[in-house]
Amino acid sequence: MQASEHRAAAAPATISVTCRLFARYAEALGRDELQLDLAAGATVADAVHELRRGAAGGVVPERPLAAVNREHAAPDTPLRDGDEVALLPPLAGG
Amino acid sequence: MQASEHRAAAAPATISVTCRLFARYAEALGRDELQLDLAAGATVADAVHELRRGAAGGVVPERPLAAVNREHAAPDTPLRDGDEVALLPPLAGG
Amino acid sequence: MSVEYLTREPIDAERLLREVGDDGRGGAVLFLGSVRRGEEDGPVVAIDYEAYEEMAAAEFERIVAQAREQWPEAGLAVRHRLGAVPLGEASIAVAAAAPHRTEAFAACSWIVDQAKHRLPVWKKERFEDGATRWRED
Amino acid sequence: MSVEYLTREPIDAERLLREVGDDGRGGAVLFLGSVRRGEEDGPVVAIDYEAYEEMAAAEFERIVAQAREQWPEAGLAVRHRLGAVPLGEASIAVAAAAPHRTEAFAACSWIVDQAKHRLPVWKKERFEDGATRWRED
Repeated sequence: MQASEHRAAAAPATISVTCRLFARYAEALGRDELQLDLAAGATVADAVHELRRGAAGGVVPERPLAAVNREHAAPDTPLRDGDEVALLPPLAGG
Repeated sequence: MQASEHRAAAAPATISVTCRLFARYAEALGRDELQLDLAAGATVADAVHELRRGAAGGVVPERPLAAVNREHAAPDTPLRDGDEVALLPPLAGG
Repeated sequence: MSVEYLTREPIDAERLLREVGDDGRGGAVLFLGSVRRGEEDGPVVAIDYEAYEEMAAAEFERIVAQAREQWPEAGLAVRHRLGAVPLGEASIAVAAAAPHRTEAFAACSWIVDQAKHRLPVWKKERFEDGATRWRED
Repeated sequence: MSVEYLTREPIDAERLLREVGDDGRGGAVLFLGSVRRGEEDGPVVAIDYEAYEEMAAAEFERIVAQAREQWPEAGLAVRHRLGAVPLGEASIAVAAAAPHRTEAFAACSWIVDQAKHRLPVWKKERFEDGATRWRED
Protein backbone atom coordinates (compact mmCIF):
# COMPACT_ATOMS: atom_id res chain seq x y z
CA MET A 1 0.00 0.00 0.00
CA GLN A 2 2.78 2.39 0.84
CA ALA A 3 4.44 1.79 -2.50
CA SER A 4 1.22 2.30 -4.38
CA GLU A 5 0.43 5.52 -2.52
CA HIS A 6 3.91 6.68 -3.27
CA ARG A 7 3.48 6.00 -6.97
CA ALA A 8 0.11 7.73 -6.99
CA ALA A 9 1.62 10.80 -5.35
CA ALA A 10 4.47 10.91 -7.84
CA ALA A 11 2.32 10.32 -10.93
CA PRO A 12 1.70 13.30 -13.21
CA ALA A 13 -1.79 14.77 -13.28
CA THR A 14 -1.97 14.16 -17.03
CA ILE A 15 -0.43 11.66 -19.41
CA SER A 16 0.31 11.86 -23.07
CA VAL A 17 -0.21 8.87 -25.36
CA THR A 18 0.39 8.32 -29.06
CA CYS A 19 -2.77 7.26 -30.84
CA ARG A 20 -2.28 5.34 -34.09
CA LEU A 21 -4.98 4.82 -36.67
CA PHE A 22 -5.09 2.28 -39.49
CA ALA A 23 -6.87 1.38 -42.70
CA ARG A 24 -10.39 2.82 -42.88
CA TYR A 25 -9.99 4.87 -39.71
CA ALA A 26 -6.79 6.50 -40.96
CA GLU A 27 -8.21 7.08 -44.40
CA ALA A 28 -11.43 8.65 -43.15
CA LEU A 29 -9.64 10.94 -40.72
CA GLY A 30 -6.81 11.83 -43.09
CA ARG A 31 -4.16 11.01 -40.52
CA ASP A 32 -2.61 7.94 -38.98
CA GLU A 33 -1.17 9.27 -35.76
CA LEU A 34 -1.94 11.91 -33.14
CA GLN A 35 -1.06 12.76 -29.56
CA LEU A 36 -3.73 12.63 -26.89
CA ASP A 37 -3.45 14.24 -23.47
CA LEU A 38 -5.48 12.37 -20.89
CA ALA A 39 -6.03 12.51 -17.13
CA ALA A 40 -3.77 10.22 -15.13
CA GLY A 41 -5.50 6.87 -14.70
CA ALA A 42 -7.20 7.09 -18.09
CA THR A 43 -8.06 3.86 -19.88
CA VAL A 44 -8.30 2.83 -23.52
CA ALA A 45 -12.01 3.71 -23.36
CA ASP A 46 -11.12 7.23 -22.15
CA ALA A 47 -8.73 7.65 -25.07
CA VAL A 48 -11.43 6.58 -27.49
CA HIS A 49 -13.90 8.95 -25.85
CA GLU A 50 -11.46 11.83 -26.16
CA LEU A 51 -10.76 11.01 -29.81
CA ARG A 52 -14.45 10.75 -30.67
CA ARG A 53 -15.10 14.29 -29.42
CA GLY A 54 -13.46 15.45 -32.67
CA ALA A 55 -13.86 14.35 -36.27
CA ALA A 56 -13.41 10.69 -35.31
CA GLY A 57 -16.90 10.67 -33.79
CA GLY A 58 -18.37 9.60 -37.11
CA VAL A 59 -15.64 7.11 -37.93
CA VAL A 60 -14.40 5.28 -34.84
CA PRO A 61 -17.08 3.37 -32.90
CA GLU A 62 -17.49 3.67 -29.13
CA ARG A 63 -15.77 0.35 -28.51
CA PRO A 64 -13.30 -0.26 -31.31
CA LEU A 65 -10.73 -3.02 -31.25
CA ALA A 66 -7.65 -1.57 -29.62
CA ALA A 67 -4.05 -2.38 -28.86
CA VAL A 68 -1.69 -0.91 -26.29
CA ASN A 69 2.02 -1.12 -27.02
CA ARG A 70 1.39 -3.64 -29.82
CA GLU A 71 -0.78 -6.04 -27.88
CA HIS A 72 -4.54 -6.40 -28.05
CA ALA A 73 -6.10 -4.52 -25.12
CA ALA A 74 -9.59 -4.35 -23.58
CA PRO A 75 -11.35 -0.99 -23.16
CA ASP A 76 -10.63 -0.90 -19.42
CA THR A 77 -6.88 -1.28 -19.90
CA PRO A 78 -5.15 1.56 -17.99
CA LEU A 79 -2.76 3.77 -19.92
CA ARG A 80 0.59 5.15 -18.87
CA ASP A 81 2.44 8.17 -20.10
CA GLY A 82 4.13 7.44 -23.43
CA ASP A 83 1.96 4.44 -24.33
CA GLU A 84 1.12 3.70 -27.95
CA VAL A 85 -2.62 3.17 -28.31
CA ALA A 86 -3.82 1.80 -31.63
CA LEU A 87 -7.41 1.76 -32.81
CA LEU A 88 -8.04 -1.13 -35.16
CA PRO A 89 -10.86 -1.48 -37.68
CA PRO A 90 -12.33 -5.00 -37.79
CA LEU A 91 -9.44 -7.31 -38.66
CA ALA A 92 -9.38 -8.82 -42.12
CA GLY A 93 -6.06 -10.58 -42.48
CA GLY A 94 -5.45 -13.98 -43.95
CA MET B 1 -37.30 -67.33 -54.97
CA GLN B 2 -37.85 -68.85 -58.40
CA ALA B 3 -35.10 -66.78 -59.92
CA SER B 4 -32.65 -67.72 -57.21
CA GLU B 5 -33.49 -71.43 -57.53
CA HIS B 6 -32.96 -71.08 -61.23
CA ARG B 7 -29.54 -69.50 -60.77
CA ALA B 8 -28.57 -72.15 -58.23
CA ALA B 9 -29.53 -74.86 -60.66
CA ALA B 10 -27.48 -73.31 -63.47
CA ALA B 11 -24.39 -72.58 -61.37
CA PRO B 12 -21.34 -74.84 -61.81
CA ALA B 13 -20.49 -77.20 -58.99
CA THR B 14 -17.03 -75.64 -58.64
CA ILE B 15 -15.60 -72.21 -59.33
CA SER B 16 -12.10 -71.10 -60.11
CA VAL B 17 -10.71 -67.86 -58.69
CA THR B 18 -7.40 -66.09 -59.11
CA CYS B 19 -5.71 -65.52 -55.78
CA ARG B 20 -3.18 -62.68 -55.64
CA LEU B 21 -0.61 -62.23 -52.92
CA PHE B 22 1.36 -59.13 -52.02
CA ALA B 23 4.33 -57.86 -50.06
CA ARG B 24 5.26 -60.13 -47.15
CA TYR B 25 2.78 -62.85 -48.18
CA ALA B 26 4.13 -63.00 -51.73
CA GLU B 27 7.72 -62.92 -50.55
CA ALA B 28 7.26 -65.68 -47.98
CA LEU B 29 5.43 -67.95 -50.41
CA GLY B 30 7.68 -67.21 -53.38
CA ARG B 31 4.74 -66.46 -55.66
CA ASP B 32 2.25 -63.67 -56.15
CA GLU B 33 -0.57 -65.42 -57.92
CA LEU B 34 -2.26 -68.81 -58.01
CA GLN B 35 -5.52 -70.38 -59.11
CA LEU B 36 -7.86 -71.85 -56.53
CA ASP B 37 -10.70 -74.26 -57.30
CA LEU B 38 -13.51 -73.94 -54.78
CA ALA B 39 -16.99 -75.31 -54.28
CA ALA B 40 -19.77 -73.18 -55.71
CA GLY B 41 -20.97 -70.77 -53.01
CA ALA B 42 -17.50 -70.48 -51.49
CA THR B 43 -16.62 -67.28 -49.67
CA VAL B 44 -13.42 -65.32 -49.10
CA ALA B 45 -12.98 -67.27 -45.87
CA ASP B 46 -13.21 -70.54 -47.81
CA ALA B 47 -10.54 -69.36 -50.24
CA VAL B 48 -8.27 -68.47 -47.33
CA HIS B 49 -8.94 -71.86 -45.71
CA GLU B 50 -8.03 -73.63 -48.94
CA LEU B 51 -4.86 -71.60 -49.34
CA ARG B 52 -3.78 -72.18 -45.75
CA ARG B 53 -3.86 -75.97 -46.26
CA GLY B 54 -0.60 -75.56 -48.18
CA ALA B 55 2.56 -73.59 -47.42
CA ALA B 56 0.55 -70.44 -46.72
CA GLY B 57 -0.58 -71.89 -43.40
CA GLY B 58 2.42 -70.38 -41.67
CA VAL B 59 2.25 -67.08 -43.49
CA VAL B 60 -1.33 -65.97 -44.09
CA PRO B 61 -3.48 -65.63 -40.96
CA GLU B 62 -6.95 -67.14 -40.65
CA ARG B 63 -8.65 -63.82 -41.26
CA PRO B 64 -6.39 -61.68 -43.41
CA LEU B 65 -7.46 -58.43 -45.00
CA ALA B 66 -8.89 -59.34 -48.38
CA ALA B 67 -10.20 -57.76 -51.55
CA VAL B 68 -12.44 -59.17 -54.25
CA ASN B 69 -12.17 -57.65 -57.70
CA ARG B 70 -10.15 -54.73 -56.32
CA GLU B 71 -12.48 -53.75 -53.51
CA HIS B 72 -12.06 -54.50 -49.82
CA ALA B 73 -14.18 -57.52 -48.91
CA ALA B 74 -15.29 -59.17 -45.66
CA PRO B 75 -14.58 -62.89 -45.02
CA ASP B 76 -18.20 -63.86 -45.74
CA THR B 77 -18.18 -62.26 -49.20
CA PRO B 78 -19.36 -64.89 -51.71
CA LEU B 79 -17.11 -65.60 -54.68
CA ARG B 80 -18.04 -66.19 -58.27
CA ASP B 81 -16.20 -68.01 -60.99
CA GLY B 82 -13.39 -65.83 -62.36
CA ASP B 83 -13.16 -63.51 -59.37
CA GLU B 84 -9.84 -62.01 -58.35
CA VAL B 85 -9.29 -62.54 -54.63
CA ALA B 86 -6.37 -60.64 -53.08
CA LEU B 87 -4.93 -61.33 -49.65
CA LEU B 88 -3.44 -58.19 -48.16
CA PRO B 89 -0.89 -57.96 -45.37
CA PRO B 90 -1.63 -55.15 -42.87
CA LEU B 91 -1.73 -51.94 -44.91
CA ALA B 92 1.15 -49.54 -44.50
CA GLY B 93 0.66 -46.84 -47.11
CA GLY B 94 1.02 -43.13 -46.66
CA MET C 1 8.88 -5.24 -41.14
CA SER C 2 10.01 -8.60 -39.89
CA VAL C 3 11.57 -10.58 -42.73
CA GLU C 4 10.37 -13.67 -40.92
CA TYR C 5 6.66 -13.04 -40.92
CA LEU C 6 5.67 -10.26 -43.30
CA THR C 7 6.64 -9.91 -46.91
CA ARG C 8 5.80 -7.78 -49.92
CA GLU C 9 6.97 -10.49 -52.32
CA PRO C 10 5.02 -13.55 -53.50
CA ILE C 11 5.05 -16.22 -50.81
CA ASP C 12 7.39 -19.10 -51.56
CA ALA C 13 5.46 -22.14 -50.35
CA GLU C 14 8.26 -24.58 -51.08
CA ARG C 15 10.54 -22.55 -48.88
CA LEU C 16 8.12 -22.70 -45.96
CA LEU C 17 7.95 -26.47 -46.35
CA ARG C 18 11.73 -26.67 -46.35
CA GLU C 19 11.88 -24.52 -43.21
CA VAL C 20 9.65 -26.90 -41.25
CA GLY C 21 11.02 -30.12 -42.73
CA ASP C 22 13.18 -32.48 -40.77
CA ASP C 23 13.59 -36.19 -41.30
CA GLY C 24 12.07 -36.92 -37.90
CA ARG C 25 8.84 -35.14 -38.93
CA GLY C 26 6.82 -37.45 -41.13
CA GLY C 27 3.79 -35.23 -41.67
CA ALA C 28 3.78 -31.71 -43.10
CA VAL C 29 0.70 -29.56 -43.62
CA LEU C 30 0.73 -26.34 -45.62
CA PHE C 31 -2.13 -23.85 -45.70
CA LEU C 32 -2.34 -21.19 -48.40
CA GLY C 33 -5.00 -18.51 -48.17
CA SER C 34 -5.51 -16.76 -51.47
CA VAL C 35 -7.32 -13.76 -52.80
CA ARG C 36 -10.64 -15.20 -53.78
CA ARG C 37 -13.17 -14.08 -56.35
CA GLY C 38 -16.34 -14.21 -54.26
CA GLU C 39 -19.68 -14.33 -56.06
CA GLU C 40 -20.74 -11.10 -54.43
CA ASP C 41 -17.56 -9.26 -55.23
CA GLY C 42 -17.74 -8.22 -58.81
CA PRO C 43 -14.53 -7.88 -60.78
CA VAL C 44 -11.94 -7.71 -58.01
CA VAL C 45 -8.49 -7.79 -59.59
CA ALA C 46 -6.32 -7.52 -56.50
CA ILE C 47 -6.40 -6.90 -52.79
CA ASP C 48 -4.13 -4.46 -51.02
CA TYR C 49 -3.12 -5.73 -47.62
CA GLU C 50 -2.14 -3.19 -45.00
CA ALA C 51 -0.86 -4.02 -41.53
CA TYR C 52 0.05 -2.41 -38.26
CA GLU C 53 3.38 -3.96 -39.08
CA GLU C 54 5.23 -3.81 -35.77
CA MET C 55 2.24 -5.33 -34.00
CA ALA C 56 1.50 -7.89 -36.73
CA ALA C 57 5.05 -9.22 -36.50
CA ALA C 58 4.86 -9.32 -32.69
CA GLU C 59 1.44 -11.00 -32.76
CA PHE C 60 2.64 -13.63 -35.25
CA GLU C 61 5.55 -14.29 -32.92
CA ARG C 62 3.20 -14.73 -29.96
CA ILE C 63 0.96 -17.07 -31.97
CA VAL C 64 3.91 -19.21 -33.04
CA ALA C 65 5.26 -19.29 -29.47
CA GLN C 66 1.87 -20.43 -28.17
CA ALA C 67 1.70 -23.10 -30.88
CA ARG C 68 5.17 -24.31 -29.89
CA GLU C 69 3.95 -24.76 -26.32
CA GLN C 70 1.08 -26.92 -27.54
CA TRP C 71 3.05 -28.90 -30.14
CA PRO C 72 6.67 -28.87 -28.91
CA GLU C 73 7.88 -31.28 -31.58
CA ALA C 74 6.44 -29.34 -34.50
CA GLY C 75 8.33 -27.24 -37.00
CA LEU C 76 6.35 -24.08 -37.77
CA ALA C 77 6.61 -21.34 -40.38
CA VAL C 78 4.27 -18.46 -41.17
CA ARG C 79 4.05 -15.62 -43.68
CA HIS C 80 1.60 -12.83 -44.42
CA ARG C 81 1.95 -10.92 -47.62
CA LEU C 82 1.38 -7.16 -47.64
CA GLY C 83 0.76 -4.70 -50.46
CA ALA C 84 -1.08 -5.60 -53.66
CA VAL C 85 -1.84 -9.31 -53.96
CA PRO C 86 -3.26 -10.36 -57.35
CA LEU C 87 -6.28 -12.63 -57.63
CA GLY C 88 -5.27 -16.25 -57.02
CA GLU C 89 -2.00 -15.52 -55.22
CA ALA C 90 -1.50 -16.36 -51.56
CA SER C 91 -1.86 -13.68 -48.90
CA ILE C 92 -1.13 -16.00 -45.98
CA ALA C 93 0.81 -19.23 -45.64
CA VAL C 94 1.26 -21.47 -42.63
CA ALA C 95 3.35 -24.64 -42.60
CA ALA C 96 3.51 -27.15 -39.77
CA ALA C 97 5.45 -30.40 -39.72
CA ALA C 98 5.38 -32.94 -36.92
CA PRO C 99 6.29 -36.57 -36.26
CA HIS C 100 2.61 -37.49 -36.70
CA ARG C 101 0.05 -36.04 -39.04
CA THR C 102 -2.64 -35.22 -36.49
CA GLU C 103 -0.30 -32.78 -34.75
CA ALA C 104 0.68 -31.22 -38.06
CA PHE C 105 -2.96 -30.69 -39.05
CA ALA C 106 -3.91 -29.39 -35.61
CA ALA C 107 -1.00 -26.96 -35.36
CA CYS C 108 -1.46 -25.60 -38.87
CA SER C 109 -5.19 -25.12 -38.52
CA TRP C 110 -4.85 -23.54 -35.06
CA ILE C 111 -2.28 -21.03 -36.28
CA VAL C 112 -4.40 -20.05 -39.29
CA ASP C 113 -7.42 -19.47 -37.04
CA GLN C 114 -5.41 -17.40 -34.59
CA ALA C 115 -3.84 -15.36 -37.38
CA LYS C 116 -7.24 -14.58 -38.87
CA HIS C 117 -8.57 -13.46 -35.49
CA ARG C 118 -5.55 -11.67 -34.09
CA LEU C 119 -3.32 -10.19 -36.81
CA PRO C 120 -3.80 -6.44 -37.26
CA VAL C 121 -4.16 -6.65 -41.03
CA TRP C 122 -6.73 -5.04 -43.32
CA LYS C 123 -7.60 -5.44 -46.93
CA LYS C 124 -8.81 -3.10 -49.59
CA GLU C 125 -10.39 -4.54 -52.69
CA ARG C 126 -9.29 -3.10 -55.98
CA PHE C 127 -11.78 -3.32 -58.86
CA GLU C 128 -11.23 -3.39 -62.60
CA ASP C 129 -12.31 0.23 -62.94
CA GLY C 130 -9.76 1.42 -60.37
CA ALA C 131 -12.26 1.87 -57.53
CA THR C 132 -11.30 0.53 -54.10
CA ARG C 133 -13.21 -0.57 -51.00
CA TRP C 134 -12.12 -1.64 -47.51
CA ARG C 135 -13.33 -5.16 -47.01
CA GLU C 136 -14.26 -6.12 -43.46
CA ASP C 137 -15.36 -9.74 -43.23
CA MET D 1 -0.43 -47.71 -62.99
CA SER D 2 -2.73 -44.73 -63.03
CA VAL D 3 -0.76 -41.62 -63.87
CA GLU D 4 -3.27 -39.71 -61.80
CA TYR D 5 -2.72 -41.35 -58.46
CA LEU D 6 0.43 -43.46 -58.37
CA THR D 7 3.89 -42.39 -59.41
CA ARG D 8 7.44 -43.66 -59.28
CA GLU D 9 8.83 -40.12 -59.57
CA PRO D 10 9.27 -37.57 -56.76
CA ILE D 11 5.94 -35.95 -55.97
CA ASP D 12 5.60 -32.42 -57.33
CA ALA D 13 3.74 -30.61 -54.54
CA GLU D 14 3.47 -27.33 -56.46
CA ARG D 15 1.74 -29.19 -59.26
CA LEU D 16 -0.85 -30.66 -56.90
CA LEU D 17 -1.56 -27.17 -55.57
CA ARG D 18 -1.98 -25.89 -59.12
CA GLU D 19 -4.35 -28.74 -59.92
CA VAL D 20 -6.70 -27.83 -57.06
CA GLY D 21 -6.35 -24.06 -57.39
CA ASP D 22 -9.14 -21.92 -58.72
CA ASP D 23 -9.73 -18.27 -57.98
CA GLY D 24 -13.04 -19.09 -56.30
CA ARG D 25 -11.22 -21.30 -53.78
CA GLY D 26 -9.62 -19.12 -51.14
CA GLY D 27 -8.15 -21.85 -48.94
CA ALA D 28 -5.78 -24.62 -50.01
CA VAL D 29 -4.35 -27.30 -47.73
CA LEU D 30 -1.53 -29.61 -48.74
CA PHE D 31 -0.44 -32.67 -46.79
CA LEU D 32 2.90 -34.32 -47.41
CA GLY D 33 3.72 -37.59 -45.69
CA SER D 34 7.42 -38.34 -45.75
CA VAL D 35 9.69 -41.18 -44.96
CA ARG D 36 10.55 -40.54 -41.36
CA ARG D 37 13.57 -41.52 -39.33
CA GLY D 38 11.85 -42.96 -36.26
CA GLU D 39 13.83 -43.23 -33.04
CA GLU D 40 13.32 -46.97 -32.96
CA ASP D 41 14.28 -47.53 -36.57
CA GLY D 42 18.01 -47.55 -36.77
CA PRO D 43 19.68 -46.29 -39.93
CA VAL D 44 16.82 -46.50 -42.44
CA VAL D 45 17.99 -44.93 -45.69
CA ALA D 46 14.92 -45.45 -47.84
CA ILE D 47 11.58 -47.18 -47.95
CA ASP D 48 10.38 -49.24 -50.88
CA TYR D 49 6.66 -48.83 -51.41
CA GLU D 50 4.82 -51.63 -53.14
CA ALA D 51 1.15 -51.55 -54.09
CA TYR D 52 -1.61 -53.71 -55.46
CA GLU D 53 -1.58 -51.09 -58.14
CA GLU D 54 -4.87 -51.68 -59.92
CA MET D 55 -6.72 -51.70 -56.61
CA ALA D 56 -4.77 -48.78 -55.13
CA ALA D 57 -5.71 -46.61 -58.10
CA ALA D 58 -9.35 -47.71 -57.87
CA GLU D 59 -9.43 -47.19 -54.11
CA PHE D 60 -7.93 -43.70 -54.44
CA GLU D 61 -10.62 -42.94 -57.00
CA ARG D 62 -13.34 -44.14 -54.62
CA ILE D 63 -11.88 -42.07 -51.77
CA VAL D 64 -11.76 -38.93 -53.92
CA ALA D 65 -15.33 -39.55 -55.18
CA GLN D 66 -16.56 -39.90 -51.59
CA ALA D 67 -14.73 -36.70 -50.63
CA ARG D 68 -16.35 -34.89 -53.55
CA GLU D 69 -19.76 -35.92 -52.24
CA GLN D 70 -18.96 -34.44 -48.84
CA TRP D 71 -17.24 -31.29 -50.13
CA PRO D 72 -18.74 -30.64 -53.58
CA GLU D 73 -17.00 -27.29 -54.01
CA ALA D 74 -13.53 -28.61 -53.24
CA GLY D 75 -10.72 -29.20 -55.70
CA LEU D 76 -8.89 -32.40 -54.77
CA ALA D 77 -5.63 -34.01 -55.87
CA VAL D 78 -3.82 -37.06 -54.51
CA ARG D 79 -0.60 -38.95 -55.19
CA HIS D 80 1.14 -41.96 -53.71
CA ARG D 81 4.71 -42.65 -54.64
CA LEU D 82 5.86 -46.21 -55.26
CA GLY D 83 9.31 -47.74 -55.45
CA ALA D 84 12.26 -46.53 -53.41
CA VAL D 85 11.58 -43.29 -51.54
CA PRO D 86 14.64 -41.75 -49.87
CA LEU D 87 14.55 -40.47 -46.31
CA GLY D 88 12.82 -37.07 -46.14
CA GLU D 89 11.01 -37.32 -49.48
CA ALA D 90 7.23 -37.51 -49.70
CA SER D 91 5.50 -40.85 -50.16
CA ILE D 92 1.98 -39.41 -50.15
CA ALA D 93 0.54 -36.02 -51.00
CA VAL D 94 -3.02 -34.77 -50.73
CA ALA D 95 -4.15 -31.30 -51.76
CA ALA D 96 -7.60 -29.83 -51.14
CA ALA D 97 -8.78 -26.34 -52.00
CA ALA D 98 -12.17 -24.90 -51.14
CA PRO D 99 -13.91 -21.55 -50.89
CA HIS D 100 -13.43 -21.65 -47.11
CA ARG D 101 -10.53 -22.99 -45.13
CA THR D 102 -12.48 -25.28 -42.79
CA GLU D 103 -13.64 -27.35 -45.78
CA ALA D 104 -10.13 -27.46 -47.19
CA PHE D 105 -8.68 -28.72 -43.89
CA ALA D 106 -11.50 -31.22 -43.36
CA ALA D 107 -11.31 -32.64 -46.88
CA CYS D 108 -7.52 -32.94 -46.87
CA SER D 109 -7.36 -34.58 -43.47
CA TRP D 110 -10.24 -36.96 -44.27
CA ILE D 111 -8.59 -38.12 -47.49
CA VAL D 112 -5.24 -38.70 -45.76
CA ASP D 113 -6.94 -40.80 -43.07
CA GLN D 114 -8.86 -42.83 -45.61
CA ALA D 115 -5.77 -43.37 -47.74
CA LYS D 116 -3.80 -44.63 -44.75
CA HIS D 117 -6.58 -47.06 -43.83
CA ARG D 118 -7.68 -48.21 -47.26
CA LEU D 119 -4.88 -48.09 -49.84
CA PRO D 120 -3.34 -51.50 -50.53
CA VAL D 121 0.23 -50.28 -50.14
CA TRP D 122 3.10 -51.80 -48.20
CA LYS D 123 6.51 -50.62 -47.25
CA LYS D 124 9.82 -52.29 -46.85
CA GLU D 125 12.52 -50.53 -44.89
CA ARG D 126 15.97 -50.51 -46.39
CA PHE D 127 18.87 -50.18 -43.95
CA GLU D 128 22.36 -48.82 -44.46
CA ASP D 129 23.84 -52.32 -44.55
CA GLY D 130 21.49 -53.42 -47.34
CA ALA D 131 19.14 -55.42 -45.11
CA THR D 132 15.40 -54.97 -45.59
CA ARG D 133 12.32 -55.46 -43.43
CA TRP D 134 8.59 -55.22 -44.12
CA ARG D 135 7.21 -52.54 -41.89
CA GLU D 136 3.65 -52.99 -40.72
CA ASP D 137 2.49 -50.10 -38.55
